[in-house]
Amino acid sequence: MISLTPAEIDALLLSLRISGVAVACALPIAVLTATALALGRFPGRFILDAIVHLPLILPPVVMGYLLLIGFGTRAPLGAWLYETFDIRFVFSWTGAALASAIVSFPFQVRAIRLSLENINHGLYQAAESLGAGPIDRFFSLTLPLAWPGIIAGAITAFAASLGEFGAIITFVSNVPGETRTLPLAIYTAIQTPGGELAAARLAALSIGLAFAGLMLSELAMRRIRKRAAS
Amino acid sequence: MISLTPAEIDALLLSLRISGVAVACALPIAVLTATALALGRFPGRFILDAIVHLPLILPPVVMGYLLLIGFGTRAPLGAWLYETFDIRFVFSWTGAALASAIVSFPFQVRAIRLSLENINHGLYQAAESLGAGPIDRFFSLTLPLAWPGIIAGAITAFAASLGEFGAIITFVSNVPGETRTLPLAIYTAIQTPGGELAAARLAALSIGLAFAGLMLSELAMRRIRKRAAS
Amino acid sequence: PASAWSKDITVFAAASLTNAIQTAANRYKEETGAHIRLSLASSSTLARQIAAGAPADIYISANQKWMDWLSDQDLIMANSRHDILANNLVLIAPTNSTVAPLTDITKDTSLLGLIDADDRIALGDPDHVPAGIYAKQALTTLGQWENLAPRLARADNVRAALSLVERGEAPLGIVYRTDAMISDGVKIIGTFPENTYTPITYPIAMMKPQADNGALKFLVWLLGDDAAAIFADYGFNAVANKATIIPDTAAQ
Amino acid sequence: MSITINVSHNIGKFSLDADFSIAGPGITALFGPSGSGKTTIINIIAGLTRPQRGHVQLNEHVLFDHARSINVPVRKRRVGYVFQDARLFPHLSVRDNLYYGAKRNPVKLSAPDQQEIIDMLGIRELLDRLPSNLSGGEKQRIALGRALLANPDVLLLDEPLSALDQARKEEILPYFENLRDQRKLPILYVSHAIDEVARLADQMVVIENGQTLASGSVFDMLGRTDLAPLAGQFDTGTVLPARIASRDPKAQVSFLETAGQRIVVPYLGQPVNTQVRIHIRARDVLISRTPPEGLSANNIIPVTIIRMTESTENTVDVSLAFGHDTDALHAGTAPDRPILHARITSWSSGRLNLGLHQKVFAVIKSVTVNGNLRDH
Amino acid sequence: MSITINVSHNIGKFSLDADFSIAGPGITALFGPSGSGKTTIINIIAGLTRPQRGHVQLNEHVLFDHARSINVPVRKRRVGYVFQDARLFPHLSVRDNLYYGAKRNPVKLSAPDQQEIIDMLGIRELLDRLPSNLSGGEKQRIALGRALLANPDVLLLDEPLSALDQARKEEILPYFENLRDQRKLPILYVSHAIDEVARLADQMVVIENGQTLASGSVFDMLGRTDLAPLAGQFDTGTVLPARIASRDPKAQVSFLETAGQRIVVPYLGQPVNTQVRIHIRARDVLISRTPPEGLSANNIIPVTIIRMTESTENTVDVSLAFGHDTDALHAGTAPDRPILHARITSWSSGRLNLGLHQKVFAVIKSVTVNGNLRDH
Ligand SMILES: Nc1ncnc2c1ncn2[C@@H]1O[C@H](COP(=O)(O)OP(=O)(O)OP(=O)(O)O)[C@@H](O)[C@H]1O
Ligand SMILES: Nc1ncnc2c1ncn2[C@@H]1O[C@H](COP(=O)(O)OP(=O)(O)OP(=O)(O)O)[C@@H](O)[C@H]1O
Ligand SMILES: [Mg+2]
Ligand SMILES: [Mg+2]
Repeated sequence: MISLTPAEIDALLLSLRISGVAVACALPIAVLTATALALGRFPGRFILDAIVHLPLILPPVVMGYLLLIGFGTRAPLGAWLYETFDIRFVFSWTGAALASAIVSFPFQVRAIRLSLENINHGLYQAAESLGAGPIDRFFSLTLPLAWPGIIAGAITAFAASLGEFGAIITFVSNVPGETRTLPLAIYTAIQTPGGELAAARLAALSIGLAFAGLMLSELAMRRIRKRAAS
Repeated sequence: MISLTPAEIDALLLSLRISGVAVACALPIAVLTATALALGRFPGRFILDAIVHLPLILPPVVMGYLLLIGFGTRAPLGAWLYETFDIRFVFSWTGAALASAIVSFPFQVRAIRLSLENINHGLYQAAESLGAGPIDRFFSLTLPLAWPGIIAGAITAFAASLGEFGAIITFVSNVPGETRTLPLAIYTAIQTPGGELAAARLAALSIGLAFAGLMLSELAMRRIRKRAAS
Repeated sequence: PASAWSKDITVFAAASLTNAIQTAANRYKEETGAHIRLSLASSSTLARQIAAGAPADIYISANQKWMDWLSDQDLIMANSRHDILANNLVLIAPTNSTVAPLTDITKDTSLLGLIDADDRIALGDPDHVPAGIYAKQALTTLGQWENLAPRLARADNVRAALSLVERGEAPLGIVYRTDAMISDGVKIIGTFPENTYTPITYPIAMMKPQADNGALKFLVWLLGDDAAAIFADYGFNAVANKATIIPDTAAQ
Repeated sequence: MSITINVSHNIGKFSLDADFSIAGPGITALFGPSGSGKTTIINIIAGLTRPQRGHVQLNEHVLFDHARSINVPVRKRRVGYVFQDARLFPHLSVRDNLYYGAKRNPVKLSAPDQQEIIDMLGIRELLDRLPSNLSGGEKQRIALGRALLANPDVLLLDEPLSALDQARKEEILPYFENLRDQRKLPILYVSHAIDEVARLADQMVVIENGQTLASGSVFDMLGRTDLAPLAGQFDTGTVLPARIASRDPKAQVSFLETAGQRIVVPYLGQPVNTQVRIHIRARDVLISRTPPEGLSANNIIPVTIIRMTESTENTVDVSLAFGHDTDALHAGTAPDRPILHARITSWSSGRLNLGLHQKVFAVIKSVTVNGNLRDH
Repeated sequence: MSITINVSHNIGKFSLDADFSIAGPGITALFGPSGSGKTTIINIIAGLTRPQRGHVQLNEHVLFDHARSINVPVRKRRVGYVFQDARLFPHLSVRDNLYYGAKRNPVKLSAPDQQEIIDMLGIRELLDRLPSNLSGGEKQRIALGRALLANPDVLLLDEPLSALDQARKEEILPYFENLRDQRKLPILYVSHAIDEVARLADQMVVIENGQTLASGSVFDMLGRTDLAPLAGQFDTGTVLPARIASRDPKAQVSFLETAGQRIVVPYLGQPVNTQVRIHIRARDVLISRTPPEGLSANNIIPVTIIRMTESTENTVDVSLAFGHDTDALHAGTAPDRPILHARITSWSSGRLNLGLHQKVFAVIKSVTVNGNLRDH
């Protein structure tokens, strides 16, 4: 294999870090949101559903712009975060993770929700009759039974994060070593006449990374399904 | 409501057409692919799985570039299609639909696959013992039982198509009335200093469209789930 | 679809020309009735599309490199390439900025000194966005590149850089003068000396194979004074020595 | 136990109007044809179905009262519910399924008690399996074990033994009796097997088409020939309380006493004076004009024919009151006199020339003795 | 029907070695404790489980042969399989579930036949429901209807009546007999209810722990007291072929003849000389030293005690050969002589002083007659 340039390694590691953090942080929220959507009956349910889908519908560039408006250091929320916790999203990799998380959020929610809706209601009744309260049931039944969906959602989200471009470049710019992920690096290469080869190398790297991730997840999934086959 | 300009109406209708065609054409293929991945046991299964995920992982710009290379009129395949069938993808709305379909394909496959994997295998056995062959089972059991996933997949894909930007602008350019969908129109507006208002109007249009679609799908889903509640 | 395209004159123009080229096209339609089809995207995207067979009649690039790239592939009508516009590079700040306007930007002007420790200067990505490439030249000439490189916010395009400054995320930005002039959210606090970077010129050319004479007529019109006036409205400079050689085909 | 249930509930076209009240401890059988509403009633008691009107009370606890807006949450009702479909948790091993409820109940069974349940159900070897790898009957046993191990305050059993073989049932039924007698656990039991019901139940509720058809002591209910069509044609009979009068370990018999009559049964382990229950089926009773000699039947009881009903299929249902003192019977001074039921063919009745008020002998082929009776 | 099955198959720690062959038409009962491998065998015959070794043959069709790599696909086997769990299609109405197989079979039942099935199962009112809105027994009936309406070539029934009440069973059982007799449909029947088995089955296969313990005619099997622990303690007995000798419609009796012995039973509709089957349970047989007089039992048969076995629980199993001609019995010249079984208490045996070779009388309390017998 051709050895990687430091810039390529930078982009690779950065992509992994950003996607990993994005998925890890978004997952619990996605699980909760999906649970609310799948099992809950509350007034704002439809609005919540719509909001979750927003990042899908709006072009990533618009999402990036909206993030800038919401989380920029001059925006009230962003300013507050910056002053109080010294958290700054703009121009930093955490911002890229935030953008990735938001853009890939709908995939996670969809997949998890689909799994949740497939759980046989009778099992909840059984658990309830055995003394399990709502939170107990959530951890002892809902979560483990929704594993296939949670994993599927996490994979899709991870893959989508790896490929996320528009929202990142708009929100946090294209700073080498800080926010220049693989897609941004590929984009940069493609924008340059004669940059095709560099772009192809980076694309191959992306693909390899994704294959490895898929392979891992496939194995995990298979083990889970073997357990739960019914 | 503020009345829409002709250009906005153009972009809206175009977006609807492109997303609709993209989802409608990709759906059958997605169902087949998901079936193969969920139920089949064949050697190339993992490779197929990986290929399906590619459009997610690669930045849309790269996808668009690859499409350009593959389907451009100077490319062998594109030239052949053009000369033989007078089909031209590049720079036409059909190309935009192709790009949307490919980019949103993974979402459809994931959702459908998740539903398929939840179907109780015992039902297939029952159907088989009652004389149903594989194709018969596919239409009488698999498809109807996977409806929730198929609808979820179609919605997600439709939403993602509505928001697709990078692949479309790279593959088919940004031609008003032909390939300038809502996201491209938003992009064009944003390129103009002071175009924020126009961009916001267009974004609001996108959101309204998506809400309407979500609402419809939610209703459809609810009816299906009521039937299949078990 | 192919037939629908052939009726019109198709112009692929760099996204930074969006407003100006649209106004020009409208005016031309009023005058001649000819319909202009515009496609606006980044110069690189457009160039690659043309190379892939896009049915463009005219291409206006924001820099020379991509025009050269097409020219190398023999996709440009001989003699049809001209510089149509020129632009300048300026230093901007948000309208409410307290940074005092600079009369001159020289080697002694410390741009770094104008921003806080963790602030960045927004510009187009010097790796590929033309405005960024020019900015890099200017900063290098001024001996400030080394210091500033790690402190840049590299935007996807000039407009994105502009909006970073408009929103105050970046206290300073380097953009084209045209962009700075049209935006209400920023003010120009300095202009980079013209000798610090290659003159910014937008080349225009006819693409091969040429569909009909209409496109050529439009190209000639764009090079004319009427068009120049429109471009001037949007802050573009006229090119000093605009070539006047009209390709042979135009005469026919 | 006392259960009072008075509820109305409509699902689709089906409307349930359950109204019965059971006093006294023990096992209550819910009996009725398929689709009559048994599972719905159990669900209402468990709290899984919230009835549209009425109230439900278990002992002193009001579980549900529509008027007073009381609805105790399911998990606070501490019911051990064995569902008609097993409802095992597919992702948990058999062991984790079994202990799911036990873990959540602060009042746990002792370890030996837990092991006893596992052994009784014969599921020790299945502990590490997943539910998907079990046979139908195995699933049912795990479901039963899961409910028992949770140490509930009331057991709701919806056909808990339907998929099990007779041998296994013989091991489980005494356990239910034991729970009732030792742990005083109230049990509601849905079953289609009148054998099981007769053996286990103290009280019986008969449901048909969502309506309570009859409810009361199993002693009365099993003698009611009008319920026979529901129970299956050969299975009415008499259930009588009896007392162990004496025992002969060498001859391997026990002598019981009921209503002044001696009954011989195979040897019972319990001490003298223990109260037991005997079940004499109509099909196990023969009628003889004279006291027969040299017959293997151990119990021959002088009785008087007090009712003869032609039933379908050329058979006659004969009701036989204990004793030959017809005067007392006629005077109505012996209202509590036990009554046996016999079902014989019309031909046989004609051949023996049987008639009302005749003094005959009931020949009892076999008597089933069902464990201890508690005080009542 | 002839079924030959000789297969080995391992799932997890369970290993099945089924090896039996059933000749002659009719109903075959698969009998065995929970987890013994009954469902696995049915699955192998249906083709849903592919055994690791061996072969399966149904009539002249080889369904599976490991050595010859034959494996007829499930849907070509045309089995009507009633699964232990109903497996209704959740997205289809009851009607669509019922007709799922019928639609796919070119050889359809006539419309009246279809309607008869629906009425017999009492599911007409459920046709527009979805399976999720059915009670447990209703689901089971739909599953049964679905298999029957498909007009299969063989019926595989895995506890098809376990969730149904006695009355409903009484309506369905004659239908199975009818299928066997009129349509000559081979039926494999898993059940834990020995009553059902004795009534329906012609052949019986007993499985335990994956091994074929015994197989053969139900006439022989039900008399085998060694299998009693499996069947439940009170349910062994004798099944005998008999002929209707004469009928008395006025007295509402029929007289049967079996092995030269007259048996009185309630009136039967069938004409004289029809072959029927009678089932005499051990628990329904009394032994008398002298021919009793004035007893309501209609059948008193002279028999000779040929075996006495102490069984558990203070009871004695007594085998009784028809007739008092002990010499013929001893000389072995009467090998086909029918044998009755009686189960009496040890105390009673001692009281009557019963012993081997004694000539006594069997008092038969009741005889169950089971429909037509086909030629065999
Ligand atoms: N997937 C599996 N993995 C391991 N063991 C299994 C699996 N499936 C079934 N078994 C075991 O195989 C044996 C036979 O199962 P089978 O379902 O044939 O029993 P059965 O006779 O039908 O019992 P029941 O009357 O309870 O339905 C059981 O002991 C069961 O535990
Ligand atoms: N969701 C529903 N919609 C309409 N009818 C229903 C629904 N659920 C149950 N029923 C009807 O309610 C009646 C009572 O059902 P239930 O389950 O209580 O019967 P069951 O007595 O337990 O019968 P089984 O012995 O067959 O289990 C049945 O007639 C059934 O068809
Ligand atoms: Mg029920
Ligand atoms: Mg089974």
